[in-house]
Amino acid sequence: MSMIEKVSKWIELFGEKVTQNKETLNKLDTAIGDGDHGSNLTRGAAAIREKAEETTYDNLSKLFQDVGMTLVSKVGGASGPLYGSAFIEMAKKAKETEDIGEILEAGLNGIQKRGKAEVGEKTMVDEWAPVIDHIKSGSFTDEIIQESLQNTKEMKATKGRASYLGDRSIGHIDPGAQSSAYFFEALLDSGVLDDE
Amino acid sequence: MSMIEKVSKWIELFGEKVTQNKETLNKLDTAIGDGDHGSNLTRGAAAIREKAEETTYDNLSKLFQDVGMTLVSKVGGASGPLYGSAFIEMAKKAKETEDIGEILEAGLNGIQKRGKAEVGEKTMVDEWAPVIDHIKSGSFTDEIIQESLQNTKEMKATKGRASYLGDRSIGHIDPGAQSSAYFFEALLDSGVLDDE
Amino acid sequence: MEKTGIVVVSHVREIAEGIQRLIQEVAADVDVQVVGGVNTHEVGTSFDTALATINNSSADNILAFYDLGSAKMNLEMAIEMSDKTVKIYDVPVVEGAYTAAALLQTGVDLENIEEQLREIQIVK
Amino acid sequence: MEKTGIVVVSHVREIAEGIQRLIQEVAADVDVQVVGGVNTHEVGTSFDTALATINNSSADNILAFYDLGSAKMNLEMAIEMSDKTVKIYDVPVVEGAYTAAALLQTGVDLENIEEQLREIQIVK
Ligand SMILES: Nc1ncnc2c1ncn2[C@@H]1O[C@H](COP(=O)(O)OP(=O)(O)O)[C@@H](O)[C@H]1O
Ligand SMILES: Nc1ncnc2c1ncn2[C@@H]1O[C@H](COP(=O)(O)OP(=O)(O)O)[C@@H](O)[C@H]1O
Ligand SMILES: [Mg+2]
Ligand SMILES: [Mg+2]
Ligand SMILES: [Mg+2]
Ligand SMILES: [Mg+2]
Repeated sequence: MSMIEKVSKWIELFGEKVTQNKETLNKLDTAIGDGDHGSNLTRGAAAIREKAEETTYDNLSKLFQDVGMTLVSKVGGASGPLYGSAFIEMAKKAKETEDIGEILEAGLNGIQKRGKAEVGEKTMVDEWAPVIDHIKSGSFTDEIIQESLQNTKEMKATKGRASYLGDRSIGHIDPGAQSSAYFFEALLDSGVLDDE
Repeated sequence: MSMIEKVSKWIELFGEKVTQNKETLNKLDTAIGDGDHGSNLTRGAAAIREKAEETTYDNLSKLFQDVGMTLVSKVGGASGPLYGSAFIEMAKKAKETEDIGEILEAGLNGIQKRGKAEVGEKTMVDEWAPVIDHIKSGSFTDEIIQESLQNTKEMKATKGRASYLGDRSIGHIDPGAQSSAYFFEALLDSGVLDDE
Repeated sequence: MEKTGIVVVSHVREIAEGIQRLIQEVAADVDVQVVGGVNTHEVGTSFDTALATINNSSADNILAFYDLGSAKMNLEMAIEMSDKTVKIYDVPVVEGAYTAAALLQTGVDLENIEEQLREIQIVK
Repeated sequence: MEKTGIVVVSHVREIAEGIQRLIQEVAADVDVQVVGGVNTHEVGTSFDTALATINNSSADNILAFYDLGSAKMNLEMAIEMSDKTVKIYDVPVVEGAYTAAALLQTGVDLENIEEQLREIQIVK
């Protein structure tokens, strides 16, 4: 498969994972939010699937850009602007390089620029940051995905709806980190990193 | 006229004054509020008039109490709880004394307890306080009423809706002080203080 | 243990109803009573409706929120006429009620709720 | 001189509409555009409607207010796509928008409005 086919597969798998795990994500978001993260992303995934059916992409940048704009418009919730900004920055970076580590790092920058979260604030950043570190250093495995996700459990939220709960956010996995874990699991399964 | 007849006259005159000057009060309240102080008090005056038509009072306390409760329920706006609390405290005091100065002082205490305003915050307190001082010291005249009212003009509001305007509240007479001036003009006209 | 609920008094009916919707999303099990406006559709608050709202609550301990100062005065008068324990917080009406509701839903005690509300206290 | 207006983005349609009513009482001549909720009646905010609301304003300078953080993110994205000058304030959505509107109505300049808004700034 070409890189663009593998990346399309990656995004498709991500969409399937969030849709299949909609209730899991909603449940995590019920504990420390408003209970809709799964529904939000499922809505986004459906919109992306629809767009993918009607478009053929010949470059990564356009694919990422469309995914980003779709997520911004369709997801609802904080994860819309956040995932959306990630893909929009990935689209820009994909014009310069096909290096997935660099592209994802641009995505992380997009998330941080949009949401102003640093590492340790119990957000999707706490999944993206360690995973990208390991991708760039060639030590990316499923264990890293799961470990980073579990690490969000004992963090206290200082961004997003969970931050309103203060200490009560501790002891719960962050929903955005969980959906990001699905994103990176899909990355592994898609074979995008196989040549790197 | 008995004291209770004179006091009834006082309140009736107050009601007439605020009703006749509804637009004046609304206009003052437009400059530094939401434009309804005249309408609020006119509504209250109508309700008091209605109550007075169906009730005969044989004691001051009951009269003040009914006026107070009516104002609380019918005036709307901040002046409802404020004028209402004044009359409710006046009702309590009127059980102990017929001294108007002491009764009005109890009324002022009610306003200050309810609204937490001190002198100088550009509220109705800035009309009640100096007027009551002069009533108690026997130097109450219409000049005092008007002078106290004018003094609110250069004050900066730190209570009520006018306080949102900060310095922009300066240069405008406070509407609640104006309606209070009508209240004390009515007091003069009613003859309540004539024996004091 | 006594139950704690929320009361919101706003000058506008839509604001009150909107806050209830926003809050119930994150506090499905919390009793949230709201009132806004007067005479069906006018802007204002009243002692009568503030008291009725307090009485409508199934809770004996109430955390109360309001938008502008005259709403607070009517709430205070209502509290004087009620046997319930009601505390008024000088915090933003939307953000404060949301915070309190979300925390109540997760079982946080009053002391900790108040600590968090103190962080968003404003002069109002 | 350029005109200044207000934009309010809330997660709930009723909150947005209620704020507009509360504000217009004290700021009849100020352009106040509001949007709340998504898909007619659900709780949420969106980039698209935030941008449309900014564009609906007759003002070139806009003071923007929001309730929860994700509304702010959508506002920021909308600002990136707009030529208008829009500043977002981290203040209570009701009390902040009310303060700004009342001050704008009386002709206070931006510097003084911001000074007063700073007094009710909150971490949100
Ligand atoms: N400022 C932020 N920065 C990074 N991530 C954030 C931020 N705010 C929220 N999130 C992420 O978004 C997730 C919640 O998404 P979602 O439920 O879709 O949005 P909402 O909270 O608006 O309902 C959180 O679990 C968190 O990971
Ligand atoms: N806390 C307060 N203490 C004393 N007087 C106050 C206070 N708040 C408002 N007022 C008075 O109420 C007047 C405004 O009354 P009104 O217009 O009827 O109420 P609202 O501001 O709710 O529309 C002000 O002019 C002021 O004199
Ligand atoms: Mg959510
Ligand atoms: Mg949501
Ligand atoms: Mg008024
Ligand atoms: Mg009013």
